[in-house]
Amino acid sequence: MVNDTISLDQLTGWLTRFRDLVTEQVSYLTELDSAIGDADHGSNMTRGMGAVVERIQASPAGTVDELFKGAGMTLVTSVGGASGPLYGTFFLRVGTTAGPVGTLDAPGLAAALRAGLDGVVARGKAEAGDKTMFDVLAPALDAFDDALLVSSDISSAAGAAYSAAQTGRDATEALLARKGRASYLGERSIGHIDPGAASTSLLFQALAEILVKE
Amino acid sequence: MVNDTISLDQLTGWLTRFRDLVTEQVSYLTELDSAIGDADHGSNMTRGMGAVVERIQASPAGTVDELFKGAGMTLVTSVGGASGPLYGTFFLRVGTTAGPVGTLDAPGLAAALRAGLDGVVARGKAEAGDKTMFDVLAPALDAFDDALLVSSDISSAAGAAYSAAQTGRDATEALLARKGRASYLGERSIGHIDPGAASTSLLFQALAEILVKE
Amino acid sequence: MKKLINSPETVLADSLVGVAAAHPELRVDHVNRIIYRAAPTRAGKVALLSGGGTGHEPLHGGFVGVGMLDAACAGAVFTSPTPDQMLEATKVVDSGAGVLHIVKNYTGDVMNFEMGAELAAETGIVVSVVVVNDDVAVEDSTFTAGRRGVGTTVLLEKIVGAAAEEGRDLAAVTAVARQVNESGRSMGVALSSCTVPSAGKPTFELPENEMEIGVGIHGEPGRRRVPLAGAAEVARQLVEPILADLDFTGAPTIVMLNGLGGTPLIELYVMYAEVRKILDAAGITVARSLVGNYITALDMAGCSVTILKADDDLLHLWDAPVNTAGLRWGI
Amino acid sequence: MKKLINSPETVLADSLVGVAAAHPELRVDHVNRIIYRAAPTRAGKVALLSGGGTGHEPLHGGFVGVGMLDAACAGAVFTSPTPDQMLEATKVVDSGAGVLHIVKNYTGDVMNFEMGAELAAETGIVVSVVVVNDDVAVEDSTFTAGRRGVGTTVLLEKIVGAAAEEGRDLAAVTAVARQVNESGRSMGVALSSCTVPSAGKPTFELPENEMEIGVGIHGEPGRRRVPLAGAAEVARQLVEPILADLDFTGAPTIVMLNGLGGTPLIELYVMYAEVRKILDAAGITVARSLVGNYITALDMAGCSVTILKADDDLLHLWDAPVNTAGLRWGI
Ligand SMILES: Nc1ncnc2c1ncn2[C@@H]1O[C@H](COP(=O)(O)OP(=O)(O)O)[C@@H](O)[C@H]1O
Ligand SMILES: Nc1ncnc2c1ncn2[C@@H]1O[C@H](COP(=O)(O)OP(=O)(O)O)[C@@H](O)[C@H]1O
Ligand SMILES: [Mg+2]
Ligand SMILES: [Mg+2]
Ligand SMILES: [Mg+2]
Ligand SMILES: [Mg+2]
Repeated sequence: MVNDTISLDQLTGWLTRFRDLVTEQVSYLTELDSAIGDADHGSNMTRGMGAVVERIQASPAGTVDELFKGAGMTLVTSVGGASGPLYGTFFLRVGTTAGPVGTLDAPGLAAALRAGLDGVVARGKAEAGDKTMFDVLAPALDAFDDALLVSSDISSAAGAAYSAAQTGRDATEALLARKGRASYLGERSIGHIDPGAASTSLLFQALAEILVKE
Repeated sequence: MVNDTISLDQLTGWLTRFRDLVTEQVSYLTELDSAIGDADHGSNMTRGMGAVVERIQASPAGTVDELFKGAGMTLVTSVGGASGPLYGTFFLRVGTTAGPVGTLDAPGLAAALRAGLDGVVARGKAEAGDKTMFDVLAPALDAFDDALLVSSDISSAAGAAYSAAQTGRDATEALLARKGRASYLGERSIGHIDPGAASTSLLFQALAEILVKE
Repeated sequence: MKKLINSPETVLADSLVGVAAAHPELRVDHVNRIIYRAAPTRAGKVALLSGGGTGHEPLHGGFVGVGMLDAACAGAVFTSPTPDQMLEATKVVDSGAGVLHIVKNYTGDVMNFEMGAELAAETGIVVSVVVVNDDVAVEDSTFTAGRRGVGTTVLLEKIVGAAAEEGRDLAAVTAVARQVNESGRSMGVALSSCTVPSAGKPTFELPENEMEIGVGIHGEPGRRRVPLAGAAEVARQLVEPILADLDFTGAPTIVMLNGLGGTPLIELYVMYAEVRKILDAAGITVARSLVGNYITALDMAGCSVTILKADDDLLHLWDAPVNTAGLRWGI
Repeated sequence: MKKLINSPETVLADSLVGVAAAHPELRVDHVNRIIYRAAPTRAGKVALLSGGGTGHEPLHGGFVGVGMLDAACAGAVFTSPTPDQMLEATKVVDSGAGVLHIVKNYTGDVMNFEMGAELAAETGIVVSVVVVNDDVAVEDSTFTAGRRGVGTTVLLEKIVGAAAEEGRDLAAVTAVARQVNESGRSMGVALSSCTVPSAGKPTFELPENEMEIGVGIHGEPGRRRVPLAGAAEVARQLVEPILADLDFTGAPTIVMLNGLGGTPLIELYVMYAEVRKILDAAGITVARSLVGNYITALDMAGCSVTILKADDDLLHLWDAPVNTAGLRWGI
């Protein structure tokens, strides 16, 4: 069966699953951040996504834009650090672009995610190879778009995105950081996976998983 | 051969040998003080006796009282803590009682040492069983005096004193401290040898050794 | 992890309760996690707002008070506060004369303050910003995140606080802030990492015979790991890159020897003695000194040196009365 | 051992060089290891002298200055200074109005100050002595060394310093000192020992899940080793023995939450919050608070609580101006 749309419920499930994954991987994310940052990425993401899901549960969103704008605002106001504004802006833009709808079709989702990426770039000025979450987000969305050229099945596009995300995440290991905290380490940033890249990979894992599940 | 006198040279050798012993045992003394005190007895004694021997070498004493008063003053002004005034007063009284002589006979040495002990008590108010250097000094001098009742040989009296000193030192292990820093530990002071008792035992070891050597 | 806390999650909230209890001259907004002076901003006085992740105490909350900051926003440990905090604080402290945001140059702090300032601007408040980037351990480049903001932040908050207290306007106050930032340089060393409460263990392990040179204030590794050395040699490794970066001769300087949280004062004075020997030899005039824990990294053992090239005006502002929990004189 | 020092033997001398360089308002006698105010004692003012082993910074040298001590004698790490130092300092600070010796109750300190006072008395200077013994962790008995002198020493030096500054005579100043000592109680906890430089390793090892309750300020083990607990429970274990020892109700109190050297300020504020909750519940009025590192044990992690039962006079003296490296306000 081809899933060529994604529902508000599924999108809500995506965020919930992302919360679960960052919570499960809290120590892993923090260990990555210990090596080249300040040892808080796991707790930042867990705190932020915890607040997002709490908010959703307390007052479920009626439309896709409401869902993601709420998530974005919650991240912006509960995380702080670099990841708060970046993930926050990502979801805010996703919401704005998606609009007040109940369901997204494949191109609609792709456009929303792409707007999210643009927001991250506008905020953080990261470029490819800077060793940031950009290095997962960009190739994952490219893979998502490419998959949609072949088939409108969101589930397999999400699978392709997740696969590209993992590759992108692992590729950050060899990079010298030019943005964020890891850049202070210079050459010593090489040899470690970027924590934000790892959490962004979890974001695509969550999307792939909730679509497969159903 | 019976040694019934002790010369200024021998007494100088005593102090020098004591300096050597506390220096060799600096870690041991500090470890004892780590268990029930503040981890400085080794460095206190080494600093103090180092200064005493330096002073002696720079300007050798002409008489016994000069030797010990000089040693006592040096300890008082270079050690601080509890051991500075106590060892300092000990040697000051030894010197005053010995007087401006070049040699001490056995009773003369016994009387000088006894005066030293009295000085320690006057300064520190320690009683038998308080778990202090008193618990070595007092039994060692008693053994010294007892030995002299049998023979005027200072060397064997010093051997008896050293033997009593070791017994006294080891006996402090079972005591509950009532004076000095170890008393703050209450029951927890039990089971550890008192550092001052250990250094005082070295004092008698030094005396026994320099008399045997010759 | 051994800490005097109730739980990693409540460290910030609990410590703010302590701050409120200890300092009646401050007012703590526990919901928004903002520390204010108890008295509102005097009409016409430019307000100074700073903030940052928790774990650098006394920075910034300890520098709120007459002669320094008007408010400080507190984030989670090592995590910038959020834009809504900056918006709220900016609204509260503005007396109409505008608000200067003092931001340490970290991606997170810069972005969050930026968003906060955008929101504040929408309400009509005039906000001016200074981004402190004084850490010579980090190479400066427009293609990277640039230099970290470290020790100079302390001196800047004091000096600029005095300028605002004197009644200088927002442009003038901002100019002083820029001058201080451009004239201050810092470099740090760590003998140990720190333990972030939520991480539960030290951010990195450092063997007995090694130290990290070029660390910031987040318990992170530094630029390089080198053999542990004596105070004189450590001082050399800190001061030389500072002097290589800016010419400090021919002007009075303010020198801060700052502890990173786990190093006792006696070692800071030992280090200060060595720093002064190097500065004396280099012909640098030290007009004012500050030795102590002012901008810390939780329980990290180590220190940093900050040297600020001053002038008569900056010295005059430095000497002006200040009454905060962390710095106080003349009042 | 990881310390920012040149060598264990030179820590004290090197740190005094740093103190002299950082504080032009002080005068350091490097030969006798005494820190003085730069200005001589005002004629007719009772002089205050204290001192003790190094490793408790800012105590005592950091409390020399207007409104507190006239001089402080520094001993080796954790080792009382020597009588000749006390004699020299006593002679220098006496303006004819007499000198109060402030001695913490440790056998070494008491004996060395006693000998110093004897020598000073021989030169005709009137010396009065207060021995601080405020540590409730230690049972009080005339058959033992008695209670240790800990946190109350800080409050005493401030309050009595103000009394002397006001021109009260030696008897009155001594009476205030006695009153403060009798009204102050302290209790400490350690999460780690410290490393005495000459020993080169921690005085004792404490497992991750244990703490020592009832420690003093010399890195020594405490009265008992207990499981590590949260801040609220630690506060209870510190405050309860203090309240059991003296009735603090019905009077304004001054409360100090003191760090032992290796614990960052944020934890001290967390602890202070918990202490205040207990005091509030017990109906005890806190009039003044002090949170920070004031009487330390090198790099020991932990803290102590001191509560002083005050009255109008003591509060007035507490609030009086003070200008020292470690405590400063109103001037
Ligand atoms: N300028 C930037 N653009 C995109 N991502 C960034 C940028 N700076 C940092 N990041 C991402 O943020 C992550 C760190 O997030 P986090 O640890 O939560 O914040 P902080 O660095 O403030 O402690 C990095 O691993 C990186 O992926
Ligand atoms: N009142 C006293 N009388 C006799 N000896 C004492 C007394 N108090 C302490 N001592 C001795 O001093 C020793 C400690 O010396 P030291 O460690 O150098 O000084 P401190 O205790 O000041 O650190 C103790 O082990 C004990 O033998
Ligand atoms: Mg981080
Ligand atoms: Mg000792
Ligand atoms: Mg962070
Ligand atoms: Mg000692």
